[in-house]
Amino acid sequence: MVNAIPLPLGLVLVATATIAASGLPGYVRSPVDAASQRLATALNLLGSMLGALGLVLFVRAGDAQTAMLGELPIGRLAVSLDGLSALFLVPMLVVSALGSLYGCEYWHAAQVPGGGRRLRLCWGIMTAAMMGVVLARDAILFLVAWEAMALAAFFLIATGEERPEVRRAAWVYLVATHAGSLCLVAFFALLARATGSFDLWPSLPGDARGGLVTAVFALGIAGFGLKAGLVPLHVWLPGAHANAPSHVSALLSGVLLKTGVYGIVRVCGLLPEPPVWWGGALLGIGVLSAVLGMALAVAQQDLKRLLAYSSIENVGIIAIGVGLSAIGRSLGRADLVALGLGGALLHVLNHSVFKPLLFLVAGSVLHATGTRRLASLGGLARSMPRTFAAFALGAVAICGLPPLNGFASELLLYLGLLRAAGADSPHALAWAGAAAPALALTGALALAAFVKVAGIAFCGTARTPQSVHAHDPGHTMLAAMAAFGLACIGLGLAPAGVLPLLQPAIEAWQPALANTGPWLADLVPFARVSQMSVGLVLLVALAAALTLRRSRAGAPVVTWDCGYARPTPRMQYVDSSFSETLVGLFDWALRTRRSLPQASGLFPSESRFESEVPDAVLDRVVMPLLASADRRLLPVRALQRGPVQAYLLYVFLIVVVLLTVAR
Amino acid sequence: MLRLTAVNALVVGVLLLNLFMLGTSRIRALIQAAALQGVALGVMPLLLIGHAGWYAGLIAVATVLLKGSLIPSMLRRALREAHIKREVEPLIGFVPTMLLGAAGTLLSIALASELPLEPQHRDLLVVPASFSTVVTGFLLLTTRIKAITQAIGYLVLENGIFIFGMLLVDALPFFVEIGVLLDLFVGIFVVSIIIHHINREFASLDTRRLAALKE
Amino acid sequence: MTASLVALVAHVGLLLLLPPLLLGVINKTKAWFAGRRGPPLLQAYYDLARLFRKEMVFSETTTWMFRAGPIVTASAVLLAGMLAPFGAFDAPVRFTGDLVLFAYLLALGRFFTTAAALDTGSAFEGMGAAREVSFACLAEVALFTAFVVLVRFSGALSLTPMLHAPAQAELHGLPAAALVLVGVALFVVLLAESARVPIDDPNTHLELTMIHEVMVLDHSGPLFGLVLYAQAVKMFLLSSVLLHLALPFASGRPPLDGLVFVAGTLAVAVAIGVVESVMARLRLHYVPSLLIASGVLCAFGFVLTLAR
Amino acid sequence: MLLLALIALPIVLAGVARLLASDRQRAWMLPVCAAGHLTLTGFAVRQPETSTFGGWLALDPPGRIVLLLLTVLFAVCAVYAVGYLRYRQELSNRVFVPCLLIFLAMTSLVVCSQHLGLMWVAVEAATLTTAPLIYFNRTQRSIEATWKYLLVGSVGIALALLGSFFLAYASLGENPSLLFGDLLQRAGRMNRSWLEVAFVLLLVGYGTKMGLAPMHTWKPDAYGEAPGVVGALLAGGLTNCAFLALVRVFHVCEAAGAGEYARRLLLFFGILSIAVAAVFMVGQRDFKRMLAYSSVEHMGILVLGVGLGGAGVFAALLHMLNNGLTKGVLFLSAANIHRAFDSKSIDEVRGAMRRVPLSGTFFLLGFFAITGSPPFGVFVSEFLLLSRAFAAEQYAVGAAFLLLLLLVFVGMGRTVLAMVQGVPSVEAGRTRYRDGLLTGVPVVLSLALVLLLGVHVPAPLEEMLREAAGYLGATP
Repeated sequence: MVNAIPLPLGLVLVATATIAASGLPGYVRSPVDAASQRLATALNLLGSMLGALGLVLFVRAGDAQTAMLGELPIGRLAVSLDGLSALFLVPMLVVSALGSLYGCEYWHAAQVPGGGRRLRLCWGIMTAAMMGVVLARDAILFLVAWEAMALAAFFLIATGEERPEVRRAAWVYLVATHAGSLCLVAFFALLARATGSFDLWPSLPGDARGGLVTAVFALGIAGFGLKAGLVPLHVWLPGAHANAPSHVSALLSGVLLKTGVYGIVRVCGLLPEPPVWWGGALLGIGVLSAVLGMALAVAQQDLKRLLAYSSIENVGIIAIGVGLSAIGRSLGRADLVALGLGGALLHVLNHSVFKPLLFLVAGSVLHATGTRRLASLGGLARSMPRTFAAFALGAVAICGLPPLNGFASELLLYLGLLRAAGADSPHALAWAGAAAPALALTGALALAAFVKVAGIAFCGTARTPQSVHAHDPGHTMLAAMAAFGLACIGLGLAPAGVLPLLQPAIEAWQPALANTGPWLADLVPFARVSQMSVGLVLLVALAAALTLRRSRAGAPVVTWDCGYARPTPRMQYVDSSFSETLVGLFDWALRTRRSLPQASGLFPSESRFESEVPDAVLDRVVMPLLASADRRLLPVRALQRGPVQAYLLYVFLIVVVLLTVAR
Repeated sequence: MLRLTAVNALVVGVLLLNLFMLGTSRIRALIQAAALQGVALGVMPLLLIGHAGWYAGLIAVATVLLKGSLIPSMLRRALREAHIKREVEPLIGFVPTMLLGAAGTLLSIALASELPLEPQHRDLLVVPASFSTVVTGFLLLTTRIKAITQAIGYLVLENGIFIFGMLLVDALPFFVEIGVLLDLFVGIFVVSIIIHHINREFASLDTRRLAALKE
Repeated sequence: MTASLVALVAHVGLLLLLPPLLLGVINKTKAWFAGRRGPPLLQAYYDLARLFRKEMVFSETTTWMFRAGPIVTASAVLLAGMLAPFGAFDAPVRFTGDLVLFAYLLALGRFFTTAAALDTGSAFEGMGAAREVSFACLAEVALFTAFVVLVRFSGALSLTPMLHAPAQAELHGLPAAALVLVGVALFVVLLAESARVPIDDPNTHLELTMIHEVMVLDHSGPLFGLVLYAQAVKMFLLSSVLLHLALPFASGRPPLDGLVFVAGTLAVAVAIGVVESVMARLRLHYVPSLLIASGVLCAFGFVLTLAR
Repeated sequence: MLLLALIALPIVLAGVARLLASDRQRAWMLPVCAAGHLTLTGFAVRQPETSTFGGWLALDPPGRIVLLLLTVLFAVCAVYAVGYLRYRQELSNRVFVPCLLIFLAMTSLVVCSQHLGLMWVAVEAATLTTAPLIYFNRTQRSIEATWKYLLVGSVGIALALLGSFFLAYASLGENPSLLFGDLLQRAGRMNRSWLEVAFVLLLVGYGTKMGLAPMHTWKPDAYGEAPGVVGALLAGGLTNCAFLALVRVFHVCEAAGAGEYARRLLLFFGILSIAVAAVFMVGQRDFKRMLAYSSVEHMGILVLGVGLGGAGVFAALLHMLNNGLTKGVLFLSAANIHRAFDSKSIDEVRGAMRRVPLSGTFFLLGFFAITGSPPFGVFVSEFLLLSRAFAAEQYAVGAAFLLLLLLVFVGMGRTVLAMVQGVPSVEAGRTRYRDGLLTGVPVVLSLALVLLLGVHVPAPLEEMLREAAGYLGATP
C-alpha cells in the first residue's frame, strides 16, 4: 500500500538511499583504490545536495508530508517530514558530506589498512540510518533505523581496533548503546500499550497520568539520554569520541548525539500538558550535564577528550532549553516554549557547526604531530597558521561569544530563563531562572578550557620536535574546515537566517503556536544582534588599523621573563597547571588522581608530578560495580563443575521440589 | 483376589530387591538383582490382565528376555572387559544410601496415597513400588561412582517406570511397549559401548575421572 | 531628534573620555591616605598619550593573537559601553537581552587578553591568564545572579529599564534589602573585574602574585596603551552599573542628572581608592571564597525577591 | 503416505550410505537426502492436515513449522557437513553420516507423531543417534561429553515417559488412548492431580532435552565437544522437537483446565533458564560453551512465550524459527573459527575478522542477530514477547526479561568481540583452514534467512504461524 510520495520527501528519501549506498563502491573495486573513495565522497555530496534541495522545497511548501513505503513483520514503513525532522536533517546532510570530503585526505584509501572501506560503508549507513530515525513515523521502523545507526557507529568507533584502548572504547559504547536500545524497546512497547498502535509520534490523552506514563517518560529519557550523553549517562562518550578517527568524532558529536536530543524533544511532546516535574527534571539534568561536563573538559589533558566533554556540556545546554520549553508547555507559557525550544534547536544547529570544525582541527593536529596530548604540543600557531585560524573561529564560537554563532542560541536560552524569573511569573517558575547563572558558569568554564587549548597547543613555542615540523594539511581538509568556519561566521552575523527552519520546528512540537504565536522573531531582536556583531567586527578593524598601521615596531626580542634571558619551551605553562585552580574548585566531583613528588634531603633528587582526572561516572561508579558483580557471580559457576552425579541430582531435586513444594 | 495378592507379593519382592541393590557392595550381585527385577516385571502383566491377551504374553516374553537376560549379559560383558575391582564404590556410604532409599520409599507411598487411583487398582501396591524403584534408580545414579553402576541405576529407573506401565498395559498399544523396550535395550547397548570406550581411554570406569569439562 | 543626537554625543564622549580620570581619582585617594601628594589627576591621560607615541616591541614567539588581544578587548569593551545607561540617561543601544551581550562582550575581551598572554609562551603570563579565567568563572556567576535578581525586581530584560527600575520604584522592605545585597556583590565583582585590591594589586612588582598586570608584561607602545585604556573603561562601565543601585536618583533635569552621574562614578572611584588604602591584598587562594561569597549574597537577594 | 516418506527416505539413504565404500561419496548422501526431504516437506506443509495409521502420524499446525525449520536447517548443515568432512578426512564418517540421516528421520518422526508414546520413542531414539555424533572426534573430552549427554538426557527422557504414563492414567476410563486427539477430547474429564504431576514430569523430562535450567547441565559439554554442525542440529533441531512435544502436552493441560498452573511453571522455568544462562555467559572464555548457554537462554525465552500465552505463543513459535536459524549461523561460523585457530578459547583466538574474514564477520553479525538487534528476526519475536508481557500486566516479568537480556549481551559480547577484533597473534595455531565455498555459503544463507524473517515474514509462513498459534488455543 504505497501511496504517492510528495516531491520534497521523495528527494530526501532518494538522498537517504544515495548516502546509504555511498560506501559500496569500495567493495566492487580494490579496497586501496582512491578512485572508489572519491566516488563515495561524490555520492555523499550528491545525496546531501538532493536532501538540501528537498528541505528547501519543504520549507517553501511548509506543511508536513507523510508517505507509506510498505509493511514490516510488525509495523509499517511509514515516514514523514515535519518541521522538527527537517531541522534535524540539516546537520546530518552537512556534516556527513563535509566529513567524507575531509576523510578523502585524512583517511586516504592508499594509506590506511584495508583502504578504510569498512569505514566508508558504515559512514554511509550510519548517516542514512540517522536520517531514517528522524523520518520514521512507526515505532518498529524507528527501532530498526536506530539500531542500524548504533551498530554502524560501533564499527566506525572500532576502526582502529588493533589498538586495545580503541577496543575498550568501542566496547563501552556498545554496551551503553544496547542498554539504551533496550530502554527504547520497553519505551515503545509501553507507548504502544498506552496508545494501541505503533504510529509515531502519538499524543497521549491529556488526562493520561500515573505509573504507565511516568515509566514511559523515564524510559524515554534514559534511552535517548544515553545516546545524547547526558550526565550521568555519558559514560561511553569521551572514550568513543577520543579514539575514533577525527572525522568520525565530528559525525558522532555533531550529529549522533543530536538524534538523542531529537528523541528527548519528542518524548517531552507526548503529553499536551506534561507534569511540571518533567521539564524540571530535564532542566536539572541539563544543568548538571552542562556544569560537570565542562568542568571535566577543563581538566582534560587530551585534546579530543576535552572536545568530547565539551559536547556533553553542549548537550546539557540543549537539555536546559528543552526542559524550559516543557515547563512552558505545562504552564501554558507560550513564550517560554518558543524561547526554550528555539534556543535548544538553534544550539543543535550551532553545535553541529563548530564542534565538527573543532574535531576536524584536532584531526589535522593529530595528522601533523601524531599526538593528542596537549602538553606535548605548542607553537602550532606558527607552523600551521590556517588550522589555528580555524581553531580560533571554532573556539570563540563554542564559548558563545559574539560575533560568532554560539552567541545567538545562548541568548535565546538566557532570554527564556530570565523571562521565567521575570517579575510576573510565579515563584515555582522563577526557580528556573536559577539556571541562568549556571549557564554563565559553563560559558566561563568553556572559555577557560578553550583558552587553555589555544594557549597550550597553538600559542607559545613548540615543546616537541613533531610540533616544530608540523604543517597545515592539504586543500581538501582545509576546504572542509573552511566551510564550517564560514558557517560559524554566517550564522553569527545573520542568525535570523535559520528562522524559516526554527519556526516550523517549534510549531511542529507545539501546534498551538502556529496561529496564536508568539513568534520567535518577535521575542528575539535578531536584527539588533546582527547589527551589533557587524559593528563589533568594524570596530575591531578600525582599532587594528589605528594601532597597527601608523605605529612602528622594533626588532623582535625574546619574551620578557623578568630578566631571565634564555627561556626554554619547558618553562612554559602546561595545561594541567593552567586548569589547576578550576580543577581544585571542582575537586568534589572530579577527584583528581595526583602523584606528588617526593622531595627530601638538602639536595632532593629529580622527581615528577603527575595528575589525571578519571571520568566521574565510568571509572568511579560503573566499572567498580561491574567488577564486584563479576566477583559475586563467580561462586555460582561451581554448579557447573560437578561430576555427572551432581547433574543428575539437580534433575531429581527439581522434580521433588515441584512435586512437594510448588503444588 | 488371588491374582492381587500374587501381584502384591511380586511388588514386595521388587521393593526388597531395591533395598538389596542399595545395600550390596558387589557389582555382579547388583546386576543379578536388576535382572531378577526384570523377570518379576515380565511376569507381572500376565497376572494383572486376567484375559491374558496374546500380546500381553508377547510383552511378558520380550520383557523377560530383554530385562532378564540380554541386558544383564551385556552389562556382565562390559564388566568382564573392564578389568577393574568388582566392588561398588559409593560416594556416600551404603548405610546412608539405604536409609535414603527407605525415606524415598516412604515419600513415594505418601505421594501415591495423594493420587486417586482407579477402582480396580485401589488395593494394589504397584504405584508406591514404581515410585520407590524410580527413587532407587536415582540413588544408584547419583551416589555410585563407577560408570557401570550408573548404567544399572538407569536400568532400575526404567524398571520403576515400567512397573507403573503395568497399570496401563491394556491402554498402551503393543508396539509402543515394544518400542520402549527396544529403546531401553539400544540405550543400554550404546551406554555399554561408551563404557567400553571410557575404559579404553581412562583405563578405569571411575566417573570422577570425567571432570575435564567444567566452568 | 536633536535631543537624541545630543544624548548620543554626550554618551560617547563620557564613554571615551571619563574612564582614565577614575584611575587618577583612585591614585589621588590612595596618596591622600598615605599622606603623599601623589601623581596629578590626569596622569593616566599623559601615560596613554605617551604610550600611543611609542614604538612596539614584539617577542619572536608571538603571533597575530598577541596583537589581537588588546585590540579586540578594547573594541569589545567600548561596544559594551554603548549598551550601558549612564545615570538617568538611556543607553544609545537598547534591546531585549542586551545585558547578555554586555556580559559576553566583556568575556570576549577576556578570551583575547588571556590568549594573547599565553601567546608569549612566558610562564608568568600563563600564570596570570590561568588566574584570570579561573576567577572570572566565579565573577560571572555572581554577575548573572545579580542580573536575575534585577530582572525579577524590574521585570525588564534590557539594561536601561532594568537599571532605572530602582530609581522609579519606591524602595522599602525585602526588595530594598535584596538590592543592597546585590549592590555589595556587584562592588566585589567590580573590584575583581578591574583587577583591584583585595583581589589583585595593580602596582605590585612581584609577578608571582599578579593577575591582570602579569598578563600584559610583554605588551608595549600603543597596544599596552589599549590594554590600560580598556581596563579603565571596564572599570568605568561596571561602576556605572553599580551606581544605579548605590544611588537610585533621577531628577527630570538632564544637566543635573549628568552632574550626579559623573560625581557618582568618581565617588565609586574614591570608594575603590579607600578600599585599596585600608585593605591588604588577599592571599590568592582566598580570592575564590570572596567571589563565591558575593555570588551567595546575590542568591540571598534572589530568595528575598521570591519571598516578596 | 507423504509423512511416511519423510521418515523413510533418510532411513533408506542411511542404509545406502552405510553400504557405500568411499567417504567422499558417503558425505554427498547428506545433501541428496536434504534435497529430497526439503521437497517432500514442501509438499507436506502445503496439503491440508493428513493423518495416517489411524491418526498416529499427522502434521498438526505447530508440527508444520518445526518440520520446516528442521528440514531447512538440515539442508544448510548438510552442505556444510560435506565441506567439514572433506577437511577432517583423517576420520572415517561410516558412523557419522548414517547417524545424521537417522537423526533427521527420528526428528521428523517426533514432529509427525500424534501419539504420546510414539513421540517419546522417537525423541529417545533421536537422543541415542546423536551420541555417536557427539563422540565423532574420539577424544577424552568428547567421550566425557557423550557420557554426560547420554546419562542426563536418558534420565530426563525416562521421566518424560513416566509423565506420559501419568497423563494416560489421568485420562484412564473407557477405551484409553494416548492419541493427542483423544486426549484433547476427554481433557475435560481428566483427573487434575494426576494431570499436574504428569505435566511436572513431562516438563522436566522434555525440558531436559530442551536444556532448560537446571536440567541444562549436559548442554555446554555436549555442544562444546561436538562438531559445530552437530551443535547446530542439536540447538536448532532436537531442542525444538522437545519444545514441540512440551507444547503439545501443555496444550492438553490447557484443554483440561490446568493451564494456569502450567503457565506458572513455564514462566518459572523461562526466567530461571534465562537468568542461569546469563550468569554463566558472563566471562565465558570458551566460545562454543558460550553458544550452548545462549541456547539455554533462548529455550527459556520459548517457554516464557508460551507461559505468557496469547500473542506470546505466536511470538514463541516465530522465535523458534529465528533462534534455530541464527544458531545455525553461530555454530557453523564458530566451527570455522575453531578450525582456523585450532582453539575454542578466547585466550588464543583473536582477530578472527582478519584471519577468516567471512566467518569472523558473520559470527559477529550472528551475535547481533541473536541478541535481538533489529532488523534481524530475533528482534521481532522478542519485541512481540515483551509487548505480550506488558499486555498481560506481567510488568515484573518484562522488566526481568529486559535486564537479563542486557546481562546476556554484556556476557556474550565481551567474548565475541575478543574473538573477532584485534590482530591474531602469530603463534596462535596456524592451521591450513580458510573459508571455503561449502563452509561459507551455508552461513551466509542462514543469516540471510534470519534477516528476511526480520524485515518481511512471507505471507504463507505467517499464515502457518497464526494457524499454529490458533491451534494452541491462543489468538495472536
